[in-house]
Amino acid sequence: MGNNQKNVIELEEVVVKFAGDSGDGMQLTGNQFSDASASFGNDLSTFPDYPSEIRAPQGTVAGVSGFQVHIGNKAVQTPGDLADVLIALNPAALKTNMKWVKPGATIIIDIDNFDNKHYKKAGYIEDPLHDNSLKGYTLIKAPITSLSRATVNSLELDIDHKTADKTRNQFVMGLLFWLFNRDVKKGEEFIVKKFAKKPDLVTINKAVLFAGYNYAETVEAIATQFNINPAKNRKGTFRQVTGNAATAWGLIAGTQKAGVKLFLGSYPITPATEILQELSLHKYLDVKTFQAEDEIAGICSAIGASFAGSLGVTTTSGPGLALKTEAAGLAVITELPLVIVDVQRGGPSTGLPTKTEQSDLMQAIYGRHGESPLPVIAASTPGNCFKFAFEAVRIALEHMTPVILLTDGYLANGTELWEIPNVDKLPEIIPPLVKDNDPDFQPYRRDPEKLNRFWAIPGQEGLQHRIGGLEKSDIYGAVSHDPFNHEVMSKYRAGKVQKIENYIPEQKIIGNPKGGELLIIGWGGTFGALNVAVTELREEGYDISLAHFNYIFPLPKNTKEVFSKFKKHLVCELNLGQFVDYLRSQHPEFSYQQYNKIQGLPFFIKELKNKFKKTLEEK
Amino acid sequence: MGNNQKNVIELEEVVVKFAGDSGDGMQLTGNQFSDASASFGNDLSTFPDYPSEIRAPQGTVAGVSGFQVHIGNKAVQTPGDLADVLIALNPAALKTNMKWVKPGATIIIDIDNFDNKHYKKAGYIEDPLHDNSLKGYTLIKAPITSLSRATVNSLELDIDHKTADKTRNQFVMGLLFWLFNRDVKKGEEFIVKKFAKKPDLVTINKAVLFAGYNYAETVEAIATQFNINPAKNRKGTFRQVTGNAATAWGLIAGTQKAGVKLFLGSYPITPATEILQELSLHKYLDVKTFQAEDEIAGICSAIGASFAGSLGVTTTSGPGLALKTEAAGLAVITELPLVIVDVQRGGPSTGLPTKTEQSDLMQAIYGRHGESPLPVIAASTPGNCFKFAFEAVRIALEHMTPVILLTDGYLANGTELWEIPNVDKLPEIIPPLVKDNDPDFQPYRRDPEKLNRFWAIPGQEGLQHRIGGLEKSDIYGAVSHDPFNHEVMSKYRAGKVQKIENYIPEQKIIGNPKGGELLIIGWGGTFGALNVAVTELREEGYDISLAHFNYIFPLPKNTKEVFSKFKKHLVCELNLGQFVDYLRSQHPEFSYQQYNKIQGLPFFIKELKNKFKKTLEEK
Amino acid sequence: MTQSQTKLTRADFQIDGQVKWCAGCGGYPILAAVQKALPETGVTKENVVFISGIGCSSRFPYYMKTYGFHTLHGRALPIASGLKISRPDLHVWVATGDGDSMAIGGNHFIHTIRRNINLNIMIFNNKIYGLTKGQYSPTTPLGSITKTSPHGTIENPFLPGELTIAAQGTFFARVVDKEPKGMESVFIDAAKHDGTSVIEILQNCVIFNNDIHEQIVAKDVRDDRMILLEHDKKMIFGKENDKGLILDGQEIKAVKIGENGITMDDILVHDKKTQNPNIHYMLARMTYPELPVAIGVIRSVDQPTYEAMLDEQVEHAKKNSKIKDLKGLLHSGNIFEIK
Amino acid sequence: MTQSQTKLTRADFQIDGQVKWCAGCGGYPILAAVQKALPETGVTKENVVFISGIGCSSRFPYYMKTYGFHTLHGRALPIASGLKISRPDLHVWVATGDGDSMAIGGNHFIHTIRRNINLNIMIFNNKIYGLTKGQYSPTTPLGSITKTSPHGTIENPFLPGELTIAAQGTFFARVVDKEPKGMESVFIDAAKHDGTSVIEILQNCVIFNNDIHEQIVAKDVRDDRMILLEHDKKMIFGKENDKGLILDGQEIKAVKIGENGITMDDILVHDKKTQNPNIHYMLARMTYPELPVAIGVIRSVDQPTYEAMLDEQVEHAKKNSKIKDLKGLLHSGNIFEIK
Ligand SMILES: Cc1ncc(C[n+]2csc(CCOP(=O)(O)OP(=O)(O)O)c2C)c(N)n1
Ligand SMILES: Cc1ncc(C[n+]2csc(CCOP(=O)(O)OP(=O)(O)O)c2C)c(N)n1
Ligand code: SF4
Ligand code: SF4
Ligand SMILES: [Mg+2]
Ligand SMILES: [Mg+2]
Repeated sequence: MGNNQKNVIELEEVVVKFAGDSGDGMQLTGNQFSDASASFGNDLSTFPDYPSEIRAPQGTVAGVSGFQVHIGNKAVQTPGDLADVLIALNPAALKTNMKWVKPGATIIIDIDNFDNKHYKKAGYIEDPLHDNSLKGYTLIKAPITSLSRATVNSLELDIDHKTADKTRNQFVMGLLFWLFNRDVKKGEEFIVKKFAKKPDLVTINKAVLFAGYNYAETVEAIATQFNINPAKNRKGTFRQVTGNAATAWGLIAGTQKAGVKLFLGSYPITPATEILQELSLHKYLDVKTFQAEDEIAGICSAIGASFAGSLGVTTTSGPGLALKTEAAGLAVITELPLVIVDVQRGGPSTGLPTKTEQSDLMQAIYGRHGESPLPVIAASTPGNCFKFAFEAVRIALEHMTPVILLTDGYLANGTELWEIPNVDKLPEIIPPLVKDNDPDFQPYRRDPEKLNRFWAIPGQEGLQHRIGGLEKSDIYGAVSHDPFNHEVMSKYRAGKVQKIENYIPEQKIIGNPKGGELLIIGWGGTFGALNVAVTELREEGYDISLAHFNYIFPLPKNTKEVFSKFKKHLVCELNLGQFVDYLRSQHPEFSYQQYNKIQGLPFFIKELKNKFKKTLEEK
Repeated sequence: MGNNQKNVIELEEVVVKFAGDSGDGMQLTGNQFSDASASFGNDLSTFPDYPSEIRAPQGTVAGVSGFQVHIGNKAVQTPGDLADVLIALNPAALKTNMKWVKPGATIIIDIDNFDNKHYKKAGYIEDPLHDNSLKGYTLIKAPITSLSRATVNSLELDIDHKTADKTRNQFVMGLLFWLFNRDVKKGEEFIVKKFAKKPDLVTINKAVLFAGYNYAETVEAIATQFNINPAKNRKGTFRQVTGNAATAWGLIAGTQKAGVKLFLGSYPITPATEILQELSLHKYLDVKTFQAEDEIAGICSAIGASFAGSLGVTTTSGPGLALKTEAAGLAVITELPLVIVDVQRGGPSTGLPTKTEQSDLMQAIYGRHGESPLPVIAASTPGNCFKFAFEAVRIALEHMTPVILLTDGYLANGTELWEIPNVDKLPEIIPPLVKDNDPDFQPYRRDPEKLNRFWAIPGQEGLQHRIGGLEKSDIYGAVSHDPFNHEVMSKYRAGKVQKIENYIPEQKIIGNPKGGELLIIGWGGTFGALNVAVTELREEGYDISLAHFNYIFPLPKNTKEVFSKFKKHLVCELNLGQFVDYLRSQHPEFSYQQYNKIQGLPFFIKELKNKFKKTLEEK
Repeated sequence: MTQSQTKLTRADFQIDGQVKWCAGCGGYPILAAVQKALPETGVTKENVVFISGIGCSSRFPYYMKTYGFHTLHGRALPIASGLKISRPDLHVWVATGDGDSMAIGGNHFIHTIRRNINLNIMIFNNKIYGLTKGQYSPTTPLGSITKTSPHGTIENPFLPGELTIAAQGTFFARVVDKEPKGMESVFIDAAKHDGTSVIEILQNCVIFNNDIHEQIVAKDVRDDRMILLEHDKKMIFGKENDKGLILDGQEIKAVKIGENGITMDDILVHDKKTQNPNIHYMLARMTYPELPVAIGVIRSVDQPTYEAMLDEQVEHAKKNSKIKDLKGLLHSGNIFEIK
Repeated sequence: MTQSQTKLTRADFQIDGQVKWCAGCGGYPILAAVQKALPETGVTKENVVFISGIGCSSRFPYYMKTYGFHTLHGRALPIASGLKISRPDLHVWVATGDGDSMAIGGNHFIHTIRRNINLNIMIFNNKIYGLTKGQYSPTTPLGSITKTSPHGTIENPFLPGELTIAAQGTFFARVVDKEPKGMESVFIDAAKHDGTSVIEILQNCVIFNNDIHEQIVAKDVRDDRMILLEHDKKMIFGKENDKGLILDGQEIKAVKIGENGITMDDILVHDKKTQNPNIHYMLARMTYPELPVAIGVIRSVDQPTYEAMLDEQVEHAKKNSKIKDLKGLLHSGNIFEIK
């Protein structure tokens, strides 16, 4: 097998999109495909795309759920703009996704579902297979449902209809294994592992996998196979990871390195829930999770835990962050360590809850009453959510402050092939603890460098003290209404956060560190797309560089210096211009241009490149 | 009486500070004094100053409560920097207030309370009457308590001790009547009115009033009387009004002019509570107030009322605003009228709850998740809280949007002598209502000019529709996850708010409208102090003008033009620089200097003038 | 309240578009029952408003051809309260989930109830967070394994009826999504009740908590594990109608009629109208297997509503206030004419 | 838990600075009683933490020489919960007001209780918002004139005990600020109870709601209008100890012993330990003038705490997890070695 191919084309990369009903298990199929690709040595990036209804009526456009996988033999940094291969299990899936495929793409449909009834449900007026709309595409009409069923039935195992139909994924998988010229054994292994405890399921799924593979090999329709070689220059131990899992693990890593326990107080909300779910699995690592009655109780329980000497963490998305702002202010004035993770989604209000956006930035920086400064950082790839969750823990503990870590739906649910870090080599984190009975301890005495106060923990002898939301006197921490003390304390709080700039890396330039014509400025989850677009344009000879920010407030110390090396500055964000407004207020000396997209979707590389070229051309 | 004065000095203005225990009724005495002043035709401004404890232990510094009154024969715009006359009922009151009196001020103390016991309670180490610290002041040691008691006792009316002691205020009042060379009849009238139903109280208070008056006239200590003539150039019908009362009345006026009912959903919080209290008194004007279980229920009930065709209003202070931000976002996406009043106080967190500050600005502008634009306006004097509450109602209803109105503790509790507006001459407000069964009605069809949607109200026939927090399709208002629709709707929401700039007045310049050297920029409650400082400096010949903002977001259309007329721009605020950062992001072409104070106190005119002069001198 | 002239039908309340719950979701029969019950309550279409929070259940207003408002997670009740207080003429229904009403919305739940605002609150109790895909809710049974409790929950669940009654509720009923007739009749009773009506609907979530109520509502066991309460009738149950409830000291007990000397006379009569909540509290708390679960209207007592008392105060103020208008208000107190 | 070696005294818990409540505030005797009770609970100073929300009552932690945290209005309980769950070794007390715990904090109140987290919650029930100067609270009697209800309140007040029990509370007691001995002994009982202890303190606010409890607690009437419940003892009251409580059908009734054939044998015995909440619910709800108000420990039953169950799960996971450390976690699942 795998050797008798007719016509194999070598590809650097390919984007495959799986689409079907919400209940069809598209995410699972996509994951299986990407895991298989990883095991063949490809680099990859994935992104799911699902509606806000759980399972809107079958066959309707509202119910279509998708999963996009981008694999390649060079570094893959985004799930890809448009698909080379689309698997559409029904007409609604086809209809929804035709605008997201490349011209000439290969489209595999389950022909069993392409009948009048399904067309109508999907809202088609004409039969898309006969109205010329698919002209120019390579269409593969596979009888996926019927062949899967027939295969299962032939085994005479007394399998019910529903279970039989679930094997369709394996048919698709078999087909793809052939299409990508891969050893189908890997597919077999996956099945054996997944259904380890259910031998019947192993049997039927294996059979259907082979049925798919053989169908592809046999049928005339598929003339070409693709071959994507293993990624070069990437050595090490890798795994797929979503941003949410990486965030959870980064939090664990940070607290372990600090020698404090991790306490998560949270309330479920899309797309942040998986962090809570993930952490609830790791009690054996001394992680405690508390599913609170609401977001306010979530953050408050975390503050209580921090007061008691754990690191309190709370995870949420925009609407939840809104609810947490009052309590965040309490953490600011009491100067307790706390990590707030905001996985941004489409707003305002409930907005587009399953879509991605970067529109909580202003709320993160400014969304508290009074003068309430706190540091804000942002992760930029699914994998580096680990690194920045770790950073959030470090900053919170070493500087005694609440920290907001921004990720987004795109990072949270997307995956990349991530090199597993060496836990032993992660830096130590040193919280400013106090010794029992320290005669010099005062609740608001400060470290002269960082300006943080020290952390005396209930249970410690001789350090009893009281903190709270009323303004406190410098050093001694008594309730104080003194006007000048308030000014002193307000400035300490601001200064403490500003001084974090001395403890974070300088801003890097991707491209020409000496400067040049155009600097692209981005932050957070758009890194993959911006980086690819800039890199490709540089390869094409354009004078363009990228400064992509992970440290938002305070900004890296050299930000002004970096900006001043370039003539033009284009700030790209998935919102209506929040970072650019913030930059204007912080570094008003540059005249920023802006490029914004607010469609609940990530940037596409193509649209970025177009915009960048235009910006370069403009006088 | 009142004619046999020894030595009368004519004054343009005078600042009197009343200080005593929280339970001593200083606010009442102050109010009585200022009402009397008003009835003599003086202009005035007042400001209370009280601790966050209700009645901290008697005689302690923590328990001192104060009330400052500034009266004059020219326009009085602030309660005054420092006092000309201090009435200190005990040593703690003296101790707390000595830093707020002018050199050479007249200090009236209740000598009965100046003994060792009281000194100790107040934390004095040495007797302040004998340690030379009062040198240079005119000290009047009046036996206020003992003479008041004696006066009451002499009436043989069987009055208890507590009640007798309460008459001390009238003793002080009598003393002041004499000191300010006023007809004591006015004081009598006040007493008769106030205790109308309690003849005994009339008798004793009157007696003590005269006792105070006569004491002043008789005793050698007081050598000089002051005379402040009625204010010139002010004709009309006036009353004292606090910012909170003016806000409440402005809300009533606005809804009446719009023909909609007023619904207030609120939760008590200092210093906003009085708006709820005031509105709860006016049910006869069809005002409904709902004291909710928390701030969130407060704003949500208001949103429900707005959906149902009333104008929903919610009132709060910083911590409450933080809690309301999620719901404010719902009002943004559903495009319902709503007024949110934020009476700012010292932050962060519980902060300095009874003190004033301007530090909720960023939260008001940016403190919501997603792209959630809403207009923000600010009142600038106690009296014009009426005007801007009215404006908030107008903008909310005519533009179908939530509006944040910012006031602050200084405006809320301070008073000015306010010219009562002619209700009939207030402008009409015209909400975009829909006719029953209008066949063209669609929930998200928009007015082409203002971009607002229309307001169809439950109960109206043939207009049934559903709104909600999920993104909706343009015009039709169906739930929509369409990427391009989201962009369109996001831009409509932003555009609608931006377009309000066409429906607000242009920014005015106080001083030289042609421009000049230095433009002072302020916003909200600092108007009085900035205006006086700028006006005085202009009179002294300095090239300085003031642009004081009431419309914050959007800014008046001519803002840039106004700024560009001046060489230097100094932004003055009671925070660490929020408006200035906002201006930098909106009009980055100017290089703003900033002057900030964050002490829970208003600006003093003296410190402003110093700063302004320095700024003018700098190169 | 405006009453409809021509009799409405179910179709008057059905939307043209799609209902987007999962196939088999308990939401569908509930929706149908509401659409059938509404015409029986004598309302006009334009005077009915549906308010909801966030959750699968809270999509409800989108599926009703009336005025509707899909609000914020947990906040349906204060929004509905503001609406009803400002417009007592409207008929206001609230659709909410167990999470929406009792997790994030728990405070509004008890406060709305104690105010006795005339709202009809339908709690879709599927004992799980549906929309966020399967985390435990405040009604999830102790020990349940869910996405956020991989080792089992460690929280005692709320009983909605218990909370309702302790928050001084005037109306509480429990119904089952599988029983259209039962739902319709209770919805009509709730609509007629002048005060806060809380209806707990045992709803199935096929995707994340399938068959959670089956232990009680399954066809073959339901007669023995549920008891249908009817006002003024004996509280009897069982396939053979041979079991009943008696009061034994401080406790309700289920007994077999004819056994141990128990006769029909010993069986309690259901009185939903008694002001004293003690027995309603006990009935609402009955859980299987100790006792059958009570279905139907458990409590329905008359008490003045918040909005009626407020309107009375408004009318009273209008009649008695010395100040009559805004001008009068602005000129009240100390006024200074300066000439 | 760490136990103190040398016996502590009241002075160990007194601060050096000023207590800043109004003269005559009910807060003072409560503070004294807590400071006297603590040494009896065998704690060490450094293991005691006081948490509060915002309100006059919530200034409490500033007045105790222990660890303390004055938090946000309404949020004392979730903060205390996080603290206790993460550190079960600490002794955590919560000081809260009727507004703090039952207005803005109502949801946290019922959720904390159902989780049975071992906190000792003192509710200073002065039936008013003190700190904001006199607005009605959720416990203010219907019809009361306050700063925000100039025409009288139109809301049914909560009874803290009723809510506690309906939220599946394991401990509820009621005490009076005027009775130091009663407070001390109940505080000690609460400290010993392993689970959420709710103590309602009838507290006087001299400034904004003076004498609100006098109708019940005034010296001359108290014996007839309050009943002190003691475990395993007959529920009798009255100046002459001649009245008692009986159960009459679904209702508790107050009777005179010796009249109408009632003898001591008919009088109920108080059993605070019975799991069945029915009788505790009724006792907690007793209000004057129908019945005497119950004082003392009404309910105190054993049930596992949230933090104990969680710690068990943690221990179990540590023993049984195949993955043992972070490295193992990162390498679990599908790993690809690329060479
Ligand atoms: C402020 C906020 N927090 C959290 C969420 C996420 N969320 C949406 S629905 C829901 C729970 C739904 O459970 P339930 O109310 O029982 O409704 P069901 O879906 O089961 O009908 C949650 C946690 C949200 N939308 N908003
Ligand atoms: C978020 C927020 N809302 C409102 C307030 C204002 N506030 C402070 S204490 C209080 C009520 C106090 O009443 P209660 O809890 O009964 O305490 P008491 O003062 O009577 O002891 C209110 C409304 C606040 N501080 N924070
Ligand atoms: S997830 Fe459950 S509750 Fe939600 S629509 Fe599907 S079946 Fe219904
Ligand atoms: S206002 Fe009332 S509760 Fe507050 S300290 Fe004074 S007496 Fe105590
Ligand atoms: Mg649910
Ligand atoms: Mg209170």
